[in-house]
Amino acid sequence: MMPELGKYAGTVLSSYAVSLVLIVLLIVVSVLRSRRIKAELQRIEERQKKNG
Amino acid sequence: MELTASDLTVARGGVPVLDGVSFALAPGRALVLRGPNGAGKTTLLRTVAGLQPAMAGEVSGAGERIAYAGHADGLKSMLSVAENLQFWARVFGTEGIGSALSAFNLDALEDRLAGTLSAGQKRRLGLARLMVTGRPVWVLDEPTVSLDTASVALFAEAVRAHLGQGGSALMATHIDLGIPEADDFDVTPYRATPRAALRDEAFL
Amino acid sequence: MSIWEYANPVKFIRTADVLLPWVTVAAVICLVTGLVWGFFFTPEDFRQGSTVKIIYLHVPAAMMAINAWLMMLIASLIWIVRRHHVSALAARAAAPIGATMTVIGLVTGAIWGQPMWGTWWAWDPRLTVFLILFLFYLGYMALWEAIEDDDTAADLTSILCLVGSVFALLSRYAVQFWNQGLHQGSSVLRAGAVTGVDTTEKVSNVYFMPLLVSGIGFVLLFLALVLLRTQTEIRARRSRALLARERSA
Amino acid sequence: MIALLTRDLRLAVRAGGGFGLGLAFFLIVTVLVPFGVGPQTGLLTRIAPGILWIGALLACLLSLDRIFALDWEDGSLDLLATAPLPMEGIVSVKALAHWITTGLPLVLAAPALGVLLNLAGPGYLWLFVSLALGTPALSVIGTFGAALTVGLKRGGLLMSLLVLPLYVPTLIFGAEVARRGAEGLAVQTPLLMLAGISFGVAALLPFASAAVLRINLR
Repeated sequence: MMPELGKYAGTVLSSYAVSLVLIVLLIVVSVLRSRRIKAELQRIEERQKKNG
Repeated sequence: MELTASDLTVARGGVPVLDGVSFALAPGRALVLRGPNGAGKTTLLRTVAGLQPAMAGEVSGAGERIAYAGHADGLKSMLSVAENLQFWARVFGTEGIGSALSAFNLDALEDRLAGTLSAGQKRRLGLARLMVTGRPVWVLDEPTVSLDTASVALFAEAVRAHLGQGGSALMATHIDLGIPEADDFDVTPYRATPRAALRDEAFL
Repeated sequence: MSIWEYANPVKFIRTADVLLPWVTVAAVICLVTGLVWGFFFTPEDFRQGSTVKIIYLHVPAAMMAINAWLMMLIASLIWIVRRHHVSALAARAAAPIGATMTVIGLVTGAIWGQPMWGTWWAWDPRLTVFLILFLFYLGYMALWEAIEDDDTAADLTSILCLVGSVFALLSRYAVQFWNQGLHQGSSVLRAGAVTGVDTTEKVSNVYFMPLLVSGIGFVLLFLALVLLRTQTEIRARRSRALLARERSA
Repeated sequence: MIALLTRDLRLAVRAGGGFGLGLAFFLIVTVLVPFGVGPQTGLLTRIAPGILWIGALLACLLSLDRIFALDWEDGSLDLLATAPLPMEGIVSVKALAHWITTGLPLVLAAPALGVLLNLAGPGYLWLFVSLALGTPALSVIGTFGAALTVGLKRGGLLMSLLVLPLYVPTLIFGAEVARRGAEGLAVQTPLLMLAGISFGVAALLPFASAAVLRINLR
């Protein structure tokens, strides 16, 4: 399955690894922050609704 | 030309503090804003002086006719008393600082560095600055803070002289200024109903 | 029905909620297709060997690094002219994405440069410009973080973005003047140049299609992230607004 | 306007640090470089124009936060805003005062420091010219950065982060003039570009600085 990368295997693989790690990191951070802020907003909204 | 505020709404940090304020200040008159701390007197004065935009309403007869003095005196401690005054006189394109010095009893201190003055002396120098601006409308925020009785009397005298020349003064304070002929204007009834800042409205 | 309706935060959040799954799915499909196609099913270049496979990351990332800044510039202009809050928040949301894309472009470029030029880093004009662009992103984000008042922060960062754009462009010409560089010619629509094949040859070669798909994938990924992050910024802003109202009441 | 300029200059003289500090910093950077790279005169001759430009740039950066911070703290900035001066004029005068107190001494001192770094013969003239033409741009750009961060508590570091990328084109063309001059090459192109940047930012950037300052004052 793995294509023959020849003497540049390390170069190509590390490029892909670094890029994918960075992209995944960005996505994870964005999603986690989105969830946190969403929950926080919901809490505030519900509390304010309860208190009138 | 009189200074008028019509239906003015002023905001601090985007949150309205005073709503629908209207007043007129004719030449030769003084108006004293009164109200508890945090009522919005400073915000109103800064708005009238054009340092911040009004949320609603209009101010007319202000702009280039106003000399503003806030909490800070804007003095340079490394310049002498005379140099501080001369600087502002030149900025405002007027001449002669003698009368301003004597009005606030600063003649003897003329060559002292402003940094070496006491708090009350600094305040007097800050007020003397008003006289060299040559502007007809004085907008003063707590002008008599840290002044002793004698200095308050000097200040009252200076304001009276200014009014006598057809000037006017808008002041905020909660202590007696010794200017009985000034009109009082209580800002408490204009307190804005608690509501969100205008710029937050889109998010509510 | 005007486009400015989407400048309403609530409307934006609702629309983004509808769009987000579709954009995400499309982004994943394009990215996976483009990268798998490129990584597994393209031949080696006769001169660069297998390193040519880096192109499917390097070029789209570099492209998005610039496009993200352009999007921020447009959003800043909209904020200054029309004062739509969503626009300012979208610019704020895009900055970290652009910065990440810049880093990817730089890192893949450096890794690629090692076997090709024999050095990790060369002060090549193209690389240098991206380094400077990264500094601009850092400054822009730091300014957003430093200012507490939301509208003041939006105003100041917008002006910084405008001024920064002019200076980034100036830097580009300055850097080109300063060093002619090792970097090959721009490659997006002339993929032939990358492979060393005569550039006049037709663009339809084996490297171009996967590159195109991967590029579309990066655009969609950027879009999805901007939608998500802008939603987050709007919600955070709404939380602050609600708390402020609570305090003042 | 002239009153504001003379006041700022007088304050710089009285408070000390205005003229002296930047200059001393410039001197120290220049002296430290040979310790860092070794005393070979050939090497020093080659890098002298660049080092002197970097030193001047950093010395300039050092004093930027004083442009508005002091006036902001003591309330003068509010009072100036209500004075009959356009904000654009105020920021231009502030930039000019900064250049006279910081940039000009650096321009004058640079040839002397060039001796320490064994600058090549024809380099002195072009170093002087490039700094004389380039440092005003550094002051104007720095004023923009100072205006952006004026109200912030820890604005100094942030301001460096904002200003340094903006300095890149000026530095490149300025150092290029000095380098080419020292090597006896043609300097016309970078010199024209440097002049273009200086006049361009002096004409346009004060509008941005003034807008930023108004936003920060409200």
